[in-house]
Amino acid sequence: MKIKKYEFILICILWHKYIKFTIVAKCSEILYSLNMFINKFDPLKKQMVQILDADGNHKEDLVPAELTPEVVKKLYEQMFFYRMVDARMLKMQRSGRMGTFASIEGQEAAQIGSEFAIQKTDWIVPAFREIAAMCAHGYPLDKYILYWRGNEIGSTPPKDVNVLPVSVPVGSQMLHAVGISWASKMRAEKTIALSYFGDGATSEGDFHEAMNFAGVYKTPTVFICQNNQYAISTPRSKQTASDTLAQKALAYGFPGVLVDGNDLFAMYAVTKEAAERARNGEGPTLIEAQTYRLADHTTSDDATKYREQEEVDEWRKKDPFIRLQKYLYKKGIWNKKYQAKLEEDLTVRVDEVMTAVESTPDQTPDDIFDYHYAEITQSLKEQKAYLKYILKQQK
Amino acid sequence: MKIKKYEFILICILWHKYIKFTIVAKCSEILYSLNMFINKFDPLKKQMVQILDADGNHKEDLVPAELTPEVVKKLYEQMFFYRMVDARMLKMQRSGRMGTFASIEGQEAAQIGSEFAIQKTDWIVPAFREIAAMCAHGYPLDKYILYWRGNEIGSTPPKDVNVLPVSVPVGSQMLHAVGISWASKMRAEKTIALSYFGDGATSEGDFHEAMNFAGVYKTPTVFICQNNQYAISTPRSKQTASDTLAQKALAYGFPGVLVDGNDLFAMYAVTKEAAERARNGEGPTLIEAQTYRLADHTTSDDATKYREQEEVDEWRKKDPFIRLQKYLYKKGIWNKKYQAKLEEDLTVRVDEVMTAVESTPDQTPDDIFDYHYAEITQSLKEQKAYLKYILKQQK
Amino acid sequence: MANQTLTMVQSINLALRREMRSDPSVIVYGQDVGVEGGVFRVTEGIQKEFGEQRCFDAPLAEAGIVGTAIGMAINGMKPVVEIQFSGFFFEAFSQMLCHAARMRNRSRGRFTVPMVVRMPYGGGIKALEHHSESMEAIMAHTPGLKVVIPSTPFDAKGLLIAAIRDPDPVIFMEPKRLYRAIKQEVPEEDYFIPIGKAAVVQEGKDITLIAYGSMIRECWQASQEAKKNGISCEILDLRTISPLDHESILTTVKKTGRAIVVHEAPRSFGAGAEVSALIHENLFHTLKSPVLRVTGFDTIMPLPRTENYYNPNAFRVLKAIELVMK
Amino acid sequence: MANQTLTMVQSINLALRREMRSDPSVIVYGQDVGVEGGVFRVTEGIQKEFGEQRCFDAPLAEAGIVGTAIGMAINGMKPVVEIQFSGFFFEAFSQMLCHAARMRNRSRGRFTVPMVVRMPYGGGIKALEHHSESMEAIMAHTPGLKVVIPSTPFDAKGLLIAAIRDPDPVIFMEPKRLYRAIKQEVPEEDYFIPIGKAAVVQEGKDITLIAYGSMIRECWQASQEAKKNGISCEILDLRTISPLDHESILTTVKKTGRAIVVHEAPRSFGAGAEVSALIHENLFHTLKSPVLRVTGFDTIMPLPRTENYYNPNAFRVLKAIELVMK
Ligand SMILES: Cc1ncc(C[n+]2csc(CCOP(=O)(O)OP(=O)(O)O)c2C)c(N)n1
Ligand SMILES: Cc1ncc(C[n+]2csc(CCOP(=O)(O)OP(=O)(O)O)c2C)c(N)n1
Ligand SMILES: [Mg+2]
Ligand SMILES: [Mg+2]
Repeated sequence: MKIKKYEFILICILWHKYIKFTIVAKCSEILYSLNMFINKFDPLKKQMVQILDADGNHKEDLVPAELTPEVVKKLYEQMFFYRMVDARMLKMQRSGRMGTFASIEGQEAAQIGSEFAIQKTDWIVPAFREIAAMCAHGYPLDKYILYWRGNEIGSTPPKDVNVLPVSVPVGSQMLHAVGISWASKMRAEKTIALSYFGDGATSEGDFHEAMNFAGVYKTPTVFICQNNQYAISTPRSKQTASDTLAQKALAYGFPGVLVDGNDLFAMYAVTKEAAERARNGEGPTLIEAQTYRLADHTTSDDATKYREQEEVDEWRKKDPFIRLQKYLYKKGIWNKKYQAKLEEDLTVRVDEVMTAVESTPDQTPDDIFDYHYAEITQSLKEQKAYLKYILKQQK
Repeated sequence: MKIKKYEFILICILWHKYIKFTIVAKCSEILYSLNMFINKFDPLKKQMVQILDADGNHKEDLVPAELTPEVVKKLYEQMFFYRMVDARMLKMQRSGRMGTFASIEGQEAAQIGSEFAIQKTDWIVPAFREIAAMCAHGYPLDKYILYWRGNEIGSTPPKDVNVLPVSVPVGSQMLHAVGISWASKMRAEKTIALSYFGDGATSEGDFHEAMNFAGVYKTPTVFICQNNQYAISTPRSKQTASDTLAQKALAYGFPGVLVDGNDLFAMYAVTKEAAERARNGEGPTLIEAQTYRLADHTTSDDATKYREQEEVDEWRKKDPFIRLQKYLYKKGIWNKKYQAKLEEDLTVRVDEVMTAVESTPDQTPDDIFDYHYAEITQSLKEQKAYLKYILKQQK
Repeated sequence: MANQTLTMVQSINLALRREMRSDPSVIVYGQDVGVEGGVFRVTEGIQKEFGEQRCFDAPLAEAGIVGTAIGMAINGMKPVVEIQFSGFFFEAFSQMLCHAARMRNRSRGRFTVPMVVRMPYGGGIKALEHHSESMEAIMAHTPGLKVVIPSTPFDAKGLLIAAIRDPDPVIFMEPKRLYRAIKQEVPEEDYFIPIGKAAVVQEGKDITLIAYGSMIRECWQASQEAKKNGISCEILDLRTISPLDHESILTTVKKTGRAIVVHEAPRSFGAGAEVSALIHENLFHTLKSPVLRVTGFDTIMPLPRTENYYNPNAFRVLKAIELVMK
Repeated sequence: MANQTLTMVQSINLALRREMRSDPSVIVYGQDVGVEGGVFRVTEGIQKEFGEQRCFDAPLAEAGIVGTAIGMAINGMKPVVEIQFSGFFFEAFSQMLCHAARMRNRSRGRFTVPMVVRMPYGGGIKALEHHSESMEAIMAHTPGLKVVIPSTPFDAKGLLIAAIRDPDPVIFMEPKRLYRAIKQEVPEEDYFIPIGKAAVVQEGKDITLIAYGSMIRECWQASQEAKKNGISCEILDLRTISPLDHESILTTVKKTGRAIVVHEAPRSFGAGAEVSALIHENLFHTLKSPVLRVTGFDTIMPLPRTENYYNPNAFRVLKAIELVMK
């Protein structure tokens, strides 16, 4: 079978919509205001929400009803897809076919679990390590990859996809999420914004201002801090002296919750609760997802310079996939054969995306100038003409 | 009697030194690590340290030993002096003899109480509403006033006075306090830095970064937030959604304390404890001094536009002077005659400072250029020559 | 509709109200702009007319104001935010440079940021330290931004309406010394002064004075003096600093053959340098004399008592005119 | 002592170590500069040699890094802080502009801020978005700052030592594309290249190419090509952007009668405008041809795959030389 790029994107979106609209849409009608986690788990006491532990044991009473084994299977497959994409990108980067990029390895549950808890019309405002959350929410995967390949087309999601492009300046994007969700609130729409950022980002002044504005204006914003323990080489312990990042919410008058970010169930359940709070006008929530960046910071980094292999090994045991496989095995879904088949199928999909990526042309000289303003200025026109002249001469 | 400007400054410093060295120096030898307030009063429960209440009743067991009635009398006189200076500045401003300035009225106890708790070698890093703290710490009063009059000489304290000049960009100066005290710590000196700022300042990103750096590096910094309930017209409730400002310290892993900022005793006692913690390597403390800005924001402001007279009246009852007068009356010190005499004496001193202020020449055209770099650049030299040429022509 | 005689503060207020009335997505926020109506009273009465939903006080955080406005603009609103003084804008500069200025280009128009950042700039009113900055060149050097500076009440209204309707982020710098210094007839109805176009505000034939904001008045005074000596000055009000109106600049200088650029900001690397370089590059052989600059010094703005030493004025412009005409 | 053949990364590292050895008040901090030795390995091994007290990682907060460094400098230390990429410096710009740049002047020398802010700038290594900015003109327009940009390993060491010993705040911008691109003999011992002085790095008689940082190499290549057509180019390396060395600029252009200014930063309101304006103001009648600028465009730096479209190069300089010489 050969699918074209656009067909592929369509399939992705449909696949995504299928899960969303058959399950989530229904569930969100059932009022999820049970309030089981937020304001119940005290970050000052380091209480962490965990439903599925590293060994694959789950707390049955806390498993959200909508996370049926079938749904979990789909989410597992989604997660696994992004891990494979990641691995492929790395391979391509090593052979010069991809630019520097930030790996997601280890953070799949934090993203897929939280994204699954919101609606298609909700916004995602990412940092730069959110391939799973962004693409699950409809950002075309080929575009995401093109961005890291160094092609501006990579920052142009389709009109109906409410996902901002990658934001590189650390900590800056949460303010946009606050503004976006505030605008929705002003128009009395029921959409919310979910913003992702890292542990390092919490040190930036912009984080503080975003949290503070959200608190004062009770904006419908869910802040998801993926605490992957490092900001490049800087460990979490050197980033801030507070015991948890979740407790930082106390400074802004709204709740913070510590969650096992490698637990798909916990991430879904808490985000869902936070999203419904936001939607109901109860204001923002800060979620600290405890996770780990299993890979280097980016492909230009070498993590062995600053952390011990034992530490990585310890966290490998907490990998979100291991526990999910155990869970799905118990549910009679996962086994080695299933896994082999899955990988085979997904490999085809990865191949297809990469073909689409590699056949996408770079931006043209015109493109460099044409999008700065709604209407190009006279001097940009002249500069464009100059560039074209030079390029012609240089040939 | 006629005292010259420099004599006057000398007297001020000596007066100040007298109190400091005879009392504080001795007391700080006695280890004040009783730890009575910090980490004991929980800001999350809105517990506020108060020793002398608005009606003049005091908690005898909490009154610091060094605050004998005689010392309190001296501090009262100091406080009163600055209120008089303030009133005089206002009068002068109204008649065009002073620039726009920020009144201290109502915040005298917060400043004199906290400043009295530190040592001469410690640093003060102020915002722009700290006349009492700065000058009590040795900043020449005439210079402070000259600053607001619009003369650059006003930002030039003498070499041995560790007080930074006024800092206008809100929230920016706390980072300097962190850096200053961090440098002391690096050199294993025992000096600390005390930084003042307002409730509004807590919204700035720089506040967050200062607090976070202080927490991570356990710098010997005492952060004093004078919560005077307003940032210009913006009430505290619109500044942040957290119940107290003190609790913001929880985000940085060090203690915050809520203090009655109109209570000289409480301000002294808590700052003392925070200063000794800092000195002993236990790191920073955030003190929220609950007080009130009785005057307009500055002389260009009209507070009646945004707040009710009743509110001001309520706070007038909590004025730091009323309760101190009652206290000193009980101690047999304060009475109307004493007050009249005090005002008479202080009027003379205010007159003298103002004479010094008004006889100080403005900066010269040379001064504009000569201090930008250790050595003036060629083009600044040329620009200076041009200005002089123009001024000559214009005559 | 009738004309009113208004100060710039009033004409800006009028522009805001008109746009808010016709476009429900326009909202106004910033420090103290609500109840108080802003420290210069530019937004006076707006909260009363439009309610707290559309005109409100922000926490004391410039990056927060600009950063949330970017989000709002992305999601369908048209925020017109106020930075209390341009000297504090740099707290928000990173948001402006990294995001507001770039979102359209990076997303190829999928996301746009139609917002206006208003701020008083410049000296001349004996304001406090850090309250008299003129840093327009810094913003103009930032690709993706537009920088507009009006010089009269009439222009302020027309340009602000244009800024609010502009589909891209506009920095609107208001010469605070002119806030109440001049009154002018301002029509009640809508009108629109295009961004990116300079205007010849006085015709002349010997020399062109190129300026903007508060310096237009100084140029005008200098030209009155120069006239006494038989020198006829054309005055070009740039109105927009970026994108700079090359055509108008070159047209007037081609005509007069001489030019002086005037601004309050420090001389080195200021907007005057760009204008000067541009003219020389294009009209080197037409020029009768090199383009001169009359500017602020490369110094920090002095405190109120001596700020007059700093500020360029009609006399300095006149001296430069004499030099160029020699 | 022996000379070593070093890259710029290594020569900067050497300069830091030498100053840290001789002056205990010199400390180095910034994001990832400690254990990791910086993302470009400029501070590699420094924490090991001097301990965590003198070389350490900062939290991810640029204003925090610069703001605390200001306090440290006021209180007797000489912080040399690193901003990981110049594109993120604007988070700290307000601290730099409001405080570092002003403290000496406002306190009449009572408080001074001897600090260095190092940062890699510019394009050419196919770095990520926001990682290739060249915003030196913005810093140069800020009174009270010094802005230094080396173009060789040798200069980098000498200028950085000068910057560290300078009693005032210095912004030290490192052309990251040259970090490892060239190796050069660098003496082990101390030497000092004065701040505020440009250098003629190649003598010539027909035209002066004025540039700095990464563009020196492009100018040199262009001059080699031009030579084939009998054009002799002088090359002036500004080394310091602010304070600009007027004298050296005017001297060389007086000699050659022609000049081209080259920089990576966007054209409009860039450093080239100042150099051009300066030359025309002073040498209008000596110039044989107007000063031209070869610069980046007034656009956002393209992403890696097409960043070459943006970057000025030898060919563009050559074309400009031909134009000027026509
Ligand atoms: C404002 C800013 N400063 C510095 C950088 C360089 N940088 C890129 S990623 C990174 C670390 C981010 O750490 P964290 O927020 O924990 O996110 P993670 O990379 O772990 O996902 C840094 C310092 C940047 N992109 N933006
Ligand atoms: C960064 C910055 N933004 C805005 C201003 C204008 N401004 C001066 S004082 C002030 C309010 C300060 O409030 P607060 O911190 O509570 O101190 P207070 O005036 O009450 O002492 C504002 C907004 C400023 N000086 N600096
Ligand atoms: Mg991280
Ligand atoms: Mg206040």
